[in-house]
Amino acid sequence: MLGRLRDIAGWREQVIEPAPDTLHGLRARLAQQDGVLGQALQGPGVQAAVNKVVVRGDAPLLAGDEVAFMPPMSGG
Amino acid sequence: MLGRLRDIAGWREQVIEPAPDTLHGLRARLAQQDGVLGQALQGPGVQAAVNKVVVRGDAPLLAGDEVAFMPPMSGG
Amino acid sequence: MVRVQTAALDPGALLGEFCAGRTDCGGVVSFTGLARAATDGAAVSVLELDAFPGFTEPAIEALVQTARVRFGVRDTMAVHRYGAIRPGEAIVFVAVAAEHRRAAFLAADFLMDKLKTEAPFWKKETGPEGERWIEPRAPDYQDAERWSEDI
Amino acid sequence: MVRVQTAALDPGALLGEFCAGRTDCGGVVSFTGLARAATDGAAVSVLELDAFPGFTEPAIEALVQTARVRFGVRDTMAVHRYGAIRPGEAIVFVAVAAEHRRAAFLAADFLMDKLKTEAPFWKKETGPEGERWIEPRAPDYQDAERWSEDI
Repeated sequence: MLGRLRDIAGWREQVIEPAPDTLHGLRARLAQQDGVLGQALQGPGVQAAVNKVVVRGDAPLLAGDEVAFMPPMSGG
Repeated sequence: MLGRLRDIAGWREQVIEPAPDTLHGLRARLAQQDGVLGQALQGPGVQAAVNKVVVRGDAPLLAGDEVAFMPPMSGG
Repeated sequence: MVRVQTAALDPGALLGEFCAGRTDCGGVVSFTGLARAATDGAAVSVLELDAFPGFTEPAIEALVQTARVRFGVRDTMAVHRYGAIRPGEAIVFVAVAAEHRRAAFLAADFLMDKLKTEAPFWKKETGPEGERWIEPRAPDYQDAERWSEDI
Repeated sequence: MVRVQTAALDPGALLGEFCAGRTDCGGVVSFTGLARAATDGAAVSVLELDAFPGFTEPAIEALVQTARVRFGVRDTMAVHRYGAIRPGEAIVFVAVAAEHRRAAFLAADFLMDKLKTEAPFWKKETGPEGERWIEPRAPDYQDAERWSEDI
Protein backbone atom coordinates (compact mmCIF):
# COMPACT_ATOMS: atom_id res chain seq x y z
CA MET A 1 0.00 0.00 0.00
CA LEU A 2 1.56 3.27 -1.11
CA GLY A 3 0.89 6.88 -0.26
CA ARG A 4 -2.50 7.66 1.20
CA LEU A 5 -3.60 4.03 0.79
CA ARG A 6 -1.06 3.10 3.44
CA ASP A 7 -2.63 5.60 5.83
CA ILE A 8 -6.13 4.31 5.04
CA ALA A 9 -5.12 0.66 5.45
CA GLY A 10 -3.02 1.30 8.52
CA TRP A 11 -0.34 -1.01 7.12
CA ARG A 12 2.21 -1.00 4.34
CA GLU A 13 2.82 -4.68 3.65
CA GLN A 14 0.93 -7.81 4.48
CA VAL A 15 1.27 -11.47 3.53
CA ILE A 16 -2.10 -12.76 2.36
CA GLU A 17 -2.54 -16.52 2.52
CA PRO A 18 -3.84 -18.44 0.80
CA ALA A 19 -3.11 -16.22 -2.22
CA PRO A 20 -6.19 -15.21 -4.19
CA ASP A 21 -6.21 -16.48 -7.79
CA THR A 22 -6.63 -13.05 -9.34
CA LEU A 23 -6.18 -9.36 -8.68
CA HIS A 24 -9.96 -8.98 -8.50
CA GLY A 25 -10.00 -11.74 -5.92
CA LEU A 26 -7.36 -9.91 -3.89
CA ARG A 27 -9.33 -6.66 -4.04
CA ALA A 28 -12.46 -8.53 -2.86
CA ARG A 29 -10.52 -10.13 0.00
CA LEU A 30 -9.14 -6.76 1.12
CA ALA A 31 -12.59 -5.15 0.86
CA GLN A 32 -14.00 -7.91 3.04
CA GLN A 33 -11.34 -7.25 5.71
CA ASP A 34 -11.70 -3.46 5.53
CA GLY A 35 -14.61 -1.82 3.69
CA VAL A 36 -13.04 1.66 3.72
CA LEU A 37 -9.84 0.33 2.17
CA GLY A 38 -11.86 -1.68 -0.37
CA GLN A 39 -13.59 1.50 -1.47
CA ALA A 40 -10.28 3.43 -1.60
CA LEU A 41 -8.79 0.77 -3.88
CA GLN A 42 -11.61 1.49 -6.37
CA GLY A 43 -10.87 5.23 -6.19
CA PRO A 44 -9.96 7.31 -9.25
CA GLY A 45 -6.41 6.87 -10.47
CA VAL A 46 -5.52 3.93 -8.23
CA GLN A 47 -3.19 1.58 -10.09
CA ALA A 48 -2.04 -1.92 -9.24
CA ALA A 49 1.40 -3.38 -9.95
CA VAL A 50 2.12 -7.09 -9.86
CA ASN A 51 5.80 -7.85 -9.24
CA LYS A 52 6.57 -4.15 -9.95
CA VAL A 53 4.79 -4.08 -13.31
CA VAL A 54 1.64 -1.99 -13.68
CA VAL A 55 -1.38 -4.11 -14.54
CA ARG A 56 -4.63 -2.77 -15.95
CA GLY A 57 -7.87 -4.61 -15.22
CA ASP A 58 -7.63 -8.10 -13.80
CA ALA A 59 -4.62 -10.43 -13.72
CA PRO A 60 -3.90 -13.94 -12.46
CA LEU A 61 -1.89 -14.22 -9.24
CA LEU A 62 0.45 -16.92 -8.04
CA ALA A 63 1.63 -17.63 -4.52
CA GLY A 64 4.59 -15.31 -3.79
CA ASP A 65 3.50 -12.56 -6.16
CA GLU A 66 3.94 -9.04 -4.85
CA VAL A 67 1.00 -6.71 -5.47
CA ALA A 68 1.26 -2.95 -4.93
CA PHE A 69 -1.65 -0.55 -4.90
CA MET A 70 -0.67 2.99 -5.87
CA PRO A 71 -2.82 6.11 -5.57
CA PRO A 72 -2.21 8.94 -8.07
CA MET A 73 1.48 9.83 -7.88
CA SER A 74 2.62 13.11 -6.35
CA GLY A 75 5.67 13.31 -8.57
CA GLY A 76 9.19 14.01 -7.30
CA MET B 1 46.26 46.63 -22.50
CA LEU B 2 43.79 43.79 -22.44
CA GLY B 3 43.40 40.64 -24.50
CA ARG B 4 45.12 40.61 -27.84
CA LEU B 5 46.27 44.21 -27.41
CA ARG B 6 48.52 43.02 -24.59
CA ASP B 7 50.11 40.49 -26.94
CA ILE B 8 50.55 43.14 -29.63
CA ALA B 9 52.02 45.69 -27.21
CA GLY B 10 54.17 43.15 -25.44
CA TRP B 11 53.18 44.70 -22.12
CA ARG B 12 50.13 44.92 -19.89
CA GLU B 13 50.68 48.06 -17.86
CA GLN B 14 52.93 51.03 -18.26
CA VAL B 15 53.28 54.36 -16.49
CA ILE B 16 53.35 57.12 -19.07
CA GLU B 17 54.91 60.39 -17.92
CA PRO B 18 54.28 63.16 -18.38
CA ALA B 19 50.59 62.25 -18.75
CA PRO B 20 49.06 63.32 -22.06
CA ASP B 21 46.22 65.87 -21.71
CA THR B 22 43.70 63.75 -23.57
CA LEU B 23 42.90 60.22 -24.64
CA HIS B 24 43.67 61.20 -28.23
CA GLY B 25 47.02 62.48 -27.04
CA LEU B 26 47.69 59.17 -25.31
CA ARG B 27 46.80 57.21 -28.45
CA ALA B 28 49.17 59.42 -30.47
CA ARG B 29 51.96 58.91 -27.93
CA LEU B 30 51.51 55.12 -28.01
CA ALA B 31 51.40 55.09 -31.83
CA GLN B 32 54.65 57.04 -31.89
CA GLN B 33 56.31 54.45 -29.65
CA ASP B 34 54.86 51.49 -31.54
CA GLY B 35 53.20 51.89 -34.92
CA VAL B 36 51.66 48.40 -34.93
CA LEU B 37 50.09 48.99 -31.52
CA GLY B 38 48.90 52.44 -32.64
CA GLN B 39 47.07 50.83 -35.55
CA ALA B 40 45.61 48.08 -33.33
CA LEU B 41 44.18 50.72 -30.97
CA GLN B 42 42.20 52.12 -33.92
CA GLY B 43 40.91 48.65 -34.78
CA PRO B 44 37.19 47.81 -34.92
CA GLY B 45 35.54 47.43 -31.55
CA VAL B 46 38.44 48.66 -29.47
CA GLN B 47 37.12 50.57 -26.44
CA ALA B 48 38.91 52.75 -23.94
CA ALA B 49 38.10 53.02 -20.23
CA VAL B 50 39.35 55.86 -18.04
CA ASN B 51 39.44 54.89 -14.37
CA LYS B 52 37.36 51.83 -15.21
CA VAL B 53 34.60 53.77 -16.98
CA VAL B 54 34.14 53.29 -20.72
CA VAL B 55 34.71 56.49 -22.65
CA ARG B 56 33.58 57.08 -26.22
CA GLY B 57 35.54 59.49 -28.40
CA ASP B 58 38.02 61.78 -26.70
CA ALA B 59 38.34 62.62 -23.00
CA PRO B 60 40.60 64.81 -20.85
CA LEU B 61 43.22 63.00 -18.77
CA LEU B 62 44.83 63.97 -15.47
CA ALA B 63 48.04 62.70 -13.94
CA GLY B 64 47.31 59.41 -12.18
CA ASP B 65 44.38 58.46 -14.40
CA GLU B 66 44.26 54.82 -15.39
CA VAL B 67 43.45 54.15 -19.04
CA ALA B 68 42.57 50.68 -20.32
CA PHE B 69 42.32 49.68 -23.98
CA MET B 70 39.97 46.76 -24.56
CA PRO B 71 39.56 44.77 -27.78
CA PRO B 72 36.15 43.18 -28.47
CA MET B 73 35.28 41.02 -25.48
CA SER B 74 35.29 37.24 -25.71
CA GLY B 75 32.59 36.89 -23.07
CA GLY B 76 32.83 34.56 -20.10
CA MET C 1 23.28 7.35 -12.62
CA VAL C 2 19.88 7.09 -10.93
CA ARG C 3 19.47 6.50 -7.23
CA VAL C 4 16.74 6.78 -4.60
CA GLN C 5 17.80 6.91 -0.98
CA THR C 6 16.54 7.74 2.47
CA ALA C 7 19.93 9.15 3.53
CA ALA C 8 20.46 12.92 3.41
CA LEU C 9 21.42 14.23 0.01
CA ASP C 10 24.50 16.46 -0.35
CA PRO C 11 24.12 18.54 -3.55
CA GLY C 12 27.65 19.96 -3.34
CA ALA C 13 29.29 16.55 -3.05
CA LEU C 14 27.15 15.21 -5.90
CA LEU C 15 27.99 18.12 -8.22
CA GLY C 16 31.69 17.85 -7.36
CA GLU C 17 31.66 14.15 -8.15
CA PHE C 18 29.69 14.71 -11.37
CA CYS C 19 32.02 17.44 -12.72
CA ALA C 20 35.29 15.72 -11.78
CA GLY C 21 37.56 14.86 -14.68
CA ARG C 22 35.24 15.98 -17.49
CA THR C 23 37.21 17.34 -20.41
CA ASP C 24 34.64 16.62 -23.14
CA CYS C 25 31.74 18.70 -21.80
CA GLY C 26 31.57 22.46 -21.78
CA GLY C 27 28.59 22.73 -19.50
CA VAL C 28 27.03 21.08 -16.48
CA VAL C 29 23.58 22.17 -15.32
CA SER C 30 22.28 21.03 -11.96
CA PHE C 31 18.97 21.34 -10.22
CA THR C 32 18.55 20.93 -6.49
CA GLY C 33 15.03 20.73 -5.07
CA LEU C 34 14.85 21.86 -1.45
CA ALA C 35 12.08 21.28 1.06
CA ARG C 36 10.46 24.61 1.88
CA ALA C 37 9.33 25.73 5.31
CA ALA C 38 5.99 26.80 3.82
CA THR C 39 3.95 26.06 0.71
CA ASP C 40 1.21 28.45 -0.39
CA GLY C 41 1.52 30.21 2.95
CA ALA C 42 1.02 27.08 5.07
CA ALA C 43 3.90 26.06 7.34
CA VAL C 44 5.41 22.64 6.73
CA SER C 45 7.37 20.98 9.51
CA VAL C 46 8.17 17.79 7.64
CA LEU C 47 7.69 16.46 4.13
CA GLU C 48 7.34 12.72 3.82
CA LEU C 49 7.98 11.00 0.51
CA ASP C 50 6.84 7.49 -0.04
CA ALA C 51 8.67 5.60 -2.80
CA PHE C 52 8.29 2.09 -4.18
CA PRO C 53 11.87 0.84 -4.37
CA GLY C 54 12.44 -1.37 -7.41
CA PHE C 55 9.63 0.42 -9.25
CA THR C 56 10.54 4.06 -8.69
CA GLU C 57 14.15 3.83 -9.95
CA PRO C 58 13.33 2.22 -13.34
CA ALA C 59 10.60 4.84 -13.88
CA ILE C 60 13.13 7.64 -13.24
CA GLU C 61 15.71 5.85 -15.40
CA ALA C 62 13.21 5.86 -18.28
CA LEU C 63 12.73 9.64 -17.92
CA VAL C 64 16.50 10.14 -17.81
CA GLN C 65 17.01 8.07 -20.96
CA THR C 66 14.33 10.07 -22.75
CA ALA C 67 16.07 13.30 -21.77
CA ARG C 68 19.47 11.97 -22.82
CA VAL C 69 18.30 10.92 -26.27
CA ARG C 70 16.04 13.89 -26.91
CA PHE C 71 18.70 16.51 -26.13
CA GLY C 72 21.83 14.56 -27.05
CA VAL C 73 23.55 15.12 -23.73
CA ARG C 74 26.62 13.20 -22.59
CA ASP C 75 25.77 12.25 -19.05
CA THR C 76 23.08 12.63 -16.41
CA MET C 77 22.71 12.05 -12.69
CA ALA C 78 19.45 11.88 -10.75
CA VAL C 79 19.36 11.23 -7.02
CA HIS C 80 16.05 11.38 -5.19
CA ARG C 81 15.55 11.20 -1.49
CA TYR C 82 12.52 9.65 0.19
CA GLY C 83 11.33 9.24 3.75
CA ALA C 84 11.03 12.17 6.16
CA ILE C 85 12.59 15.41 4.90
CA ARG C 86 12.92 18.60 6.96
CA PRO C 87 12.73 22.16 5.57
CA GLY C 88 16.01 23.21 3.95
CA GLU C 89 17.03 19.65 3.15
CA ALA C 90 17.46 18.52 -0.44
CA ILE C 91 14.74 16.33 -1.96
CA VAL C 92 16.18 15.84 -5.41
CA PHE C 93 19.42 16.49 -7.27
CA VAL C 94 19.68 16.32 -11.04
CA ALA C 95 22.78 17.09 -13.12
CA VAL C 96 23.30 17.04 -16.87
CA ALA C 97 26.59 17.35 -18.76
CA ALA C 98 26.67 18.33 -22.42
CA GLU C 99 29.13 19.57 -24.96
CA HIS C 100 27.28 22.88 -25.16
CA ARG C 101 25.23 24.52 -22.45
CA ARG C 102 21.94 24.86 -24.35
CA ALA C 103 21.38 21.10 -24.45
CA ALA C 104 22.31 20.81 -20.77
CA PHE C 105 19.79 23.48 -19.74
CA LEU C 106 17.01 21.97 -21.85
CA ALA C 107 17.62 18.43 -20.65
CA ALA C 108 17.72 19.43 -16.95
CA ASP C 109 14.59 21.55 -17.32
CA PHE C 110 12.77 18.74 -19.16
CA LEU C 111 13.87 16.12 -16.67
CA MET C 112 12.67 18.14 -13.68
CA ASP C 113 9.30 18.83 -15.29
CA LYS C 114 8.88 15.12 -15.96
CA LEU C 115 10.09 14.07 -12.50
CA LYS C 116 7.70 16.53 -10.86
CA THR C 117 4.67 15.02 -12.60
CA GLU C 118 5.57 11.43 -13.47
CA ALA C 119 8.00 10.07 -10.89
CA PRO C 120 6.43 7.41 -8.64
CA PHE C 121 6.50 9.20 -5.31
CA TRP C 122 3.71 10.03 -2.90
CA LYS C 123 4.12 13.11 -0.78
CA LYS C 124 2.65 14.10 2.53
CA GLU C 125 3.19 17.47 4.16
CA THR C 126 2.85 17.76 7.91
CA GLY C 127 2.34 21.17 9.49
CA PRO C 128 0.55 22.73 12.45
CA GLU C 129 -2.76 22.09 10.72
CA GLY C 130 -2.15 18.39 10.30
CA GLU C 131 -1.21 16.13 7.44
CA ARG C 132 -1.92 16.60 3.77
CA TRP C 133 -1.23 14.25 0.86
CA ILE C 134 -0.25 16.28 -2.17
CA GLU C 135 -0.42 15.93 -5.91
CA PRO C 136 1.40 17.87 -8.63
CA ARG C 137 0.39 21.54 -8.74
CA ALA C 138 -1.30 23.01 -11.82
CA PRO C 139 1.92 24.85 -12.80
CA ASP C 140 3.75 21.52 -12.69
CA TYR C 141 1.37 20.09 -15.27
CA GLN C 142 1.68 23.24 -17.38
CA ASP C 143 5.47 23.01 -17.22
CA ALA C 144 5.43 19.35 -18.25
CA GLU C 145 2.97 20.16 -21.05
CA ARG C 146 5.57 22.45 -22.66
CA TRP C 147 7.50 19.40 -23.86
CA SER C 148 4.61 17.63 -25.54
CA GLU C 149 5.39 19.27 -28.87
CA ASP C 150 8.80 19.41 -30.40
CA ILE C 151 10.50 22.69 -29.72
CA MET D 1 27.59 37.29 -4.72
CA VAL D 2 29.86 38.05 -7.66
CA ARG D 3 33.56 37.21 -7.66
CA VAL D 4 36.38 36.87 -10.16
CA GLN D 5 39.42 34.91 -9.12
CA THR D 6 42.55 33.25 -10.47
CA ALA D 7 42.31 30.44 -7.90
CA ALA D 8 40.78 27.13 -8.94
CA LEU D 9 37.02 27.05 -8.72
CA ASP D 10 35.27 24.24 -6.82
CA PRO D 11 31.69 23.90 -8.15
CA GLY D 12 30.69 21.37 -5.48
CA ALA D 13 31.85 23.54 -2.60
CA LEU D 14 30.14 26.60 -4.11
CA LEU D 15 26.83 24.78 -4.61
CA GLY D 16 26.99 23.35 -1.09
CA GLU D 17 27.58 26.81 0.34
CA PHE D 18 24.82 28.32 -1.80
CA CYS D 19 22.18 25.74 -0.82
CA ALA D 20 22.99 25.64 2.90
CA GLY D 21 20.19 26.74 5.19
CA ARG D 22 17.68 27.75 2.51
CA THR D 23 14.16 27.06 3.67
CA ASP D 24 12.42 29.68 1.50
CA CYS D 25 13.48 28.43 -1.94
CA GLY D 26 12.20 25.30 -3.60
CA GLY D 27 14.77 25.25 -6.36
CA VAL D 28 18.43 25.97 -6.99
CA VAL D 29 19.76 25.81 -10.54
CA SER D 30 23.49 25.88 -11.14
CA PHE D 31 25.62 26.08 -14.23
CA THR D 32 29.26 25.07 -14.31
CA GLY D 33 31.32 25.90 -17.38
CA LEU D 34 34.25 23.57 -17.87
CA ALA D 35 37.31 24.01 -20.08
CA ARG D 36 37.19 21.45 -22.86
CA ALA D 37 40.14 19.51 -24.22
CA ALA D 38 39.05 20.39 -27.76
CA THR D 39 36.89 23.02 -29.45
CA ASP D 40 35.57 22.43 -32.95
CA GLY D 41 37.92 19.46 -33.23
CA ALA D 42 41.06 21.43 -32.37
CA ALA D 43 42.92 20.34 -29.23
CA VAL D 44 43.30 22.94 -26.50
CA SER D 45 46.03 22.51 -23.91
CA VAL D 46 45.31 25.68 -21.97
CA LEU D 47 42.68 28.38 -22.00
CA GLU D 48 43.79 31.78 -20.83
CA LEU D 49 41.24 34.32 -19.69
CA ASP D 50 42.21 37.92 -19.32
CA ALA D 51 40.00 39.97 -16.98
CA PHE D 52 40.07 43.62 -15.97
CA PRO D 53 39.63 43.49 -12.20
CA GLY D 54 37.53 46.38 -10.91
CA PHE D 55 35.77 46.61 -14.26
CA THR D 56 34.81 42.99 -14.91
CA GLU D 57 33.04 42.41 -11.55
CA PRO D 58 30.67 45.42 -11.80
CA ALA D 59 29.78 44.42 -15.36
CA ILE D 60 28.88 40.91 -14.15
CA GLU D 61 27.04 42.37 -11.16
CA ALA D 62 24.89 44.41 -13.56
CA LEU D 63 23.96 41.26 -15.52
CA VAL D 64 23.16 39.45 -12.27
CA GLN D 65 20.92 42.29 -11.09
CA THR D 66 19.10 42.28 -14.41
CA ALA D 67 18.49 38.54 -14.09
CA ARG D 68 17.35 38.89 -10.48
CA VAL D 69 14.80 41.60 -11.26
CA ARG D 70 13.60 40.14 -14.54
CA PHE D 71 12.86 36.67 -13.15
CA GLY D 72 12.09 37.56 -9.54
CA VAL D 73 14.60 35.15 -8.05
CA ARG D 74 15.72 35.21 -4.43
CA ASP D 75 19.46 34.90 -4.69
CA THR D 76 22.27 34.46 -7.19
CA MET D 77 25.94 33.57 -7.15
CA ALA D 78 28.41 34.10 -9.99
CA VAL D 79 32.07 33.16 -9.67
CA HIS D 80 34.33 33.46 -12.69
CA ARG D 81 37.87 32.30 -12.93
CA TYR D 82 40.55 33.99 -15.01
CA GLY D 83 44.19 33.32 -15.79
CA ALA D 84 45.41 29.99 -17.14
CA ILE D 85 42.80 27.22 -17.07
CA ARG D 86 43.47 23.57 -17.98
CA PRO D 87 40.98 21.21 -19.65
CA GLY D 88 38.47 19.82 -17.15
CA GLU D 89 38.82 22.78 -14.80
CA ALA D 90 35.86 25.03 -14.09
CA ILE D 91 35.78 28.45 -15.74
CA VAL D 92 32.53 29.77 -14.36
CA PHE D 93 29.96 28.82 -11.74
CA VAL D 94 26.52 30.39 -11.57
CA ALA D 95 23.74 29.48 -9.14
CA VAL D 96 20.23 30.85 -8.79
CA ALA D 97 17.75 30.19 -5.97
CA ALA D 98 14.05 30.81 -6.44
CA GLU D 99 10.79 29.91 -4.79
CA HIS D 100 9.80 27.86 -7.83
CA ARG D 101 12.09 26.10 -10.26
CA ARG D 102 10.87 27.74 -13.48
CA ALA D 103 12.22 31.17 -12.48
CA ALA D 104 15.51 29.60 -11.37
CA PHE D 105 16.00 27.82 -14.71
CA LEU D 106 15.15 30.93 -16.72
CA ALA D 107 17.40 33.22 -14.69
CA ALA D 108 20.39 30.85 -14.85
CA ASP D 109 19.92 30.32 -18.59
CA PHE D 110 19.59 34.08 -19.20
CA LEU D 111 22.58 34.89 -17.04
CA MET D 112 24.83 32.40 -18.82
CA ASP D 113 23.78 33.67 -22.25
CA LYS D 114 24.57 37.21 -21.15
CA LEU D 115 27.86 36.27 -19.49
CA LYS D 116 28.94 34.39 -22.62
CA THR D 117 28.49 37.43 -24.84
CA GLU D 118 28.80 40.50 -22.60
CA ALA D 119 31.16 39.73 -19.72
CA PRO D 120 34.47 41.61 -19.99
CA PHE D 121 36.86 38.74 -20.52
CA TRP D 122 39.31 38.07 -23.31
CA LYS D 123 40.08 34.46 -24.10
CA LYS D 124 43.03 32.81 -25.72
CA GLU D 125 43.23 29.13 -26.53
CA THR D 126 46.61 27.48 -26.81
CA GLY D 127 46.96 24.15 -28.60
CA PRO D 128 49.46 22.28 -30.76
CA GLU D 129 48.75 24.71 -33.59
CA GLY D 130 49.55 27.77 -31.54
CA GLU D 131 47.57 30.51 -29.87
CA ARG D 132 44.19 31.83 -30.86
CA TRP D 133 42.22 34.74 -29.38
CA ILE D 134 38.55 33.90 -29.44
CA GLU D 135 35.27 35.76 -29.59
CA PRO D 136 31.75 34.59 -28.81
CA ARG D 137 30.54 31.91 -31.24
CA ALA D 138 27.54 32.53 -33.49
CA PRO D 139 25.34 30.23 -31.33
CA ASP D 140 26.26 32.34 -28.31
CA TYR D 141 24.90 35.43 -30.02
CA GLN D 142 21.78 33.53 -31.07
CA ASP D 143 21.28 32.31 -27.51
CA ALA D 144 21.63 35.83 -26.12
CA GLU D 145 19.27 37.15 -28.79
CA ARG D 146 16.48 34.94 -27.42
CA TRP D 147 16.06 37.30 -24.47
CA SER D 148 15.69 40.50 -26.47
CA GLU D 149 11.92 40.14 -26.52
CA ASP D 150 9.83 39.49 -23.48
CA ILE D 151 8.89 35.86 -23.14
